[in-house]
Amino acid sequence: MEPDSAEMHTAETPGESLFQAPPLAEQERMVEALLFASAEPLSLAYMQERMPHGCDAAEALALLRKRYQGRGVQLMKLGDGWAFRTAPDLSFLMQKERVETRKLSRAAIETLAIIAYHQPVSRAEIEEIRGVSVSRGTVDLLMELDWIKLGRRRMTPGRPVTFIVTQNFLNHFGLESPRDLPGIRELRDAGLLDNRPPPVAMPGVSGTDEAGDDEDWDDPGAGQDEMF
Amino acid sequence: MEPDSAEMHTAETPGESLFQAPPLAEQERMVEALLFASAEPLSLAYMQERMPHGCDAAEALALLRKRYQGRGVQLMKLGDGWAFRTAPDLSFLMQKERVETRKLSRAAIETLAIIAYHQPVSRAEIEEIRGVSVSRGTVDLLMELDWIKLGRRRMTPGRPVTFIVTQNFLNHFGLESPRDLPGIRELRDAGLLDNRPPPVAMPGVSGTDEAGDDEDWDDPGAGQDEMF
Amino acid sequence: MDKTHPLDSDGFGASNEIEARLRAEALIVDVDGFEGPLDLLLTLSRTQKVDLRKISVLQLAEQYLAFITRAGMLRIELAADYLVMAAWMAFLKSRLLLPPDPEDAGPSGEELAAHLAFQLERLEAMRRAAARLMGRDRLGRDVFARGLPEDMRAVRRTEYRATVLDLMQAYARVRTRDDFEPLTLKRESIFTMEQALERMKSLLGEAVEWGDISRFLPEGWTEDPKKRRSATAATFAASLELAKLGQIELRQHETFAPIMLRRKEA
Repeated sequence: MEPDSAEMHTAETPGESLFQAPPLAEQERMVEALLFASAEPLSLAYMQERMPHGCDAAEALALLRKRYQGRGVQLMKLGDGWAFRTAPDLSFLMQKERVETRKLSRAAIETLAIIAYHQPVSRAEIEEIRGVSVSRGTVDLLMELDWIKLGRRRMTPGRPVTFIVTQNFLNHFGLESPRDLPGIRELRDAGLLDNRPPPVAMPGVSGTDEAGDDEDWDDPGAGQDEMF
Repeated sequence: MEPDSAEMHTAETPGESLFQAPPLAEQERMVEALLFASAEPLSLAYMQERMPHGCDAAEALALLRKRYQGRGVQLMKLGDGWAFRTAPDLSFLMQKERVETRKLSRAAIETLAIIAYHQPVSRAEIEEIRGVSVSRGTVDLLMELDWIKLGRRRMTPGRPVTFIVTQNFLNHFGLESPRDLPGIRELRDAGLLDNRPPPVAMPGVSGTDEAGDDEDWDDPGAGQDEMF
Repeated sequence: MDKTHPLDSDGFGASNEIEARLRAEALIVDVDGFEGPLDLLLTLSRTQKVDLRKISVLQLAEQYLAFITRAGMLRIELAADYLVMAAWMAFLKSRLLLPPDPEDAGPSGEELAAHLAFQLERLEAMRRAAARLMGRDRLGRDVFARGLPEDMRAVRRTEYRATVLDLMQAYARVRTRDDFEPLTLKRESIFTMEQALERMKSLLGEAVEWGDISRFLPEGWTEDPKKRRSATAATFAASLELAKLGQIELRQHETFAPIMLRRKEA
């Protein structure tokens, strides 16, 4: 025992038995140390068991809890146990934010583009356009970035969900509406579309198909449902 | 910020800039939270850096230290850092937290003490004091425990390496600095920490051995294998 | 050092007191427990029961030499360290006993003795310091750190960079991908054998009587000659496969006659 506490002991319980429980202030110190050092929340029963005979862990805990009210750490009940935790308003001190900028994966940007151009669009439709399946992770990421969200279900068999872009998407890309996205023809005119002529002898993938597509794509806002 | 602190803020610094440092009571809470959150000692500079602009970590820490006097946990200066530790008089409660440490050999304990009290000290000097050669295992073990590390080479012929104790050593033994080692002052006053060379070639491991060893130690590129 | 070597008590002078003899035996039995000659000297010096500063180095030298002699008699192999120290102690003893040689410029016997006393005192001081150090309130034994540290979370926020341009280029890439894909086959008019096999298996139940294989062609594949050709080939290949599995029988009356099939009875 350190001198202080021994003094307190004598002062508060003069002439009493050696097996007298320590004064409450001392018990409070014990609960404090126990909770501090433990790697997991402690139940009242556990603390009671650890403490010398005659202690009242609940009372000591109540005192301690009061003492830490409004402090930088707080005594919190976690499940059956008690533990010290940083005050929630100070959690910013525990965080060191590191911002990493990363380029969206090709799958993600393509999926996003398809949703933007064709919304509302179902997953099956996205897959048909991209020619590959859309991974769950890609959709999750775009959702998490708050760039896409669920639209209305399609009134077709199976009632598939559809995706649409969000307001946040428009903010991020500086668009007022998805209709502002240029169509294929405009992209081509702007030189954004690789206009290489297809290699020789490629029957089936002729210009006529493309022309047909262009008509739809010129107005991304309108009648996209009918595109599929 | 929680309501309390926001109020305090307005109360204490009326009409002042938004970038005003938080009130000292708030700063004390921050230091408290930071120190509670960490098992390792934190330097003032580290805390200062974490805290909002304009804070004075040292002042806040002084307040906090006072607050925890006589509590079940205490604020201790350990080397360059500060940390909360349970009060030593309550160690009896903490049986479960006790980590079983490997029992150190007499050679290891003595070597550690010699390094602590005589640092920086070369291997030859340790051997001169103990009158026996220092085994490589002993040095390895103390290094592994992160209690000793290499200091600067001696600027004497052969440029022997020296050993010093680490921050972790101070941390483990609850020391603020090597100057606070128990009894170091009396030892120094009694001349027992002097480096008193033997009058002539005394037997044992002193003198002659050193020259031999130093040749190995002279090569900074040589692996530690050769060093011991 | 050989601990198991039987101790020959006759090796000790019979005049020795029993207590001293036991002590000496303990020293020898324990000789490999010593941390070198200095440690042994320190232990021997304690038998003088005086302050180390007032120790009689001459007496100590004699004690040490006696110890080494006894160890030799017991044929205990002493490490070279101990023997070197013995030689030196003999030298020290002679220096302390003989009057100083005026020709000799080396340190006097007193100086050597003083240094030895200093070494012993220093070693003992370091032992005491080590004990005090180890007796401090130690982390993890007497004092404890926070058991549930809240780690400084390095919150890694990933910001994804994408511009409208990226978006448009991605879209353009998707929409024009087909243009440049030379090896995609148009598969609308191809009926695969797998498809035919599946279809036939589902229809086998009805093929109890012999029937023309063309009955198994899928609907909508009989008009367009291209489609019909593919469907016929696939269906034929599939029926060969089924015949091989023993599930159907095939027959053809003559070359180019219709191929008939029926389910094989189990």
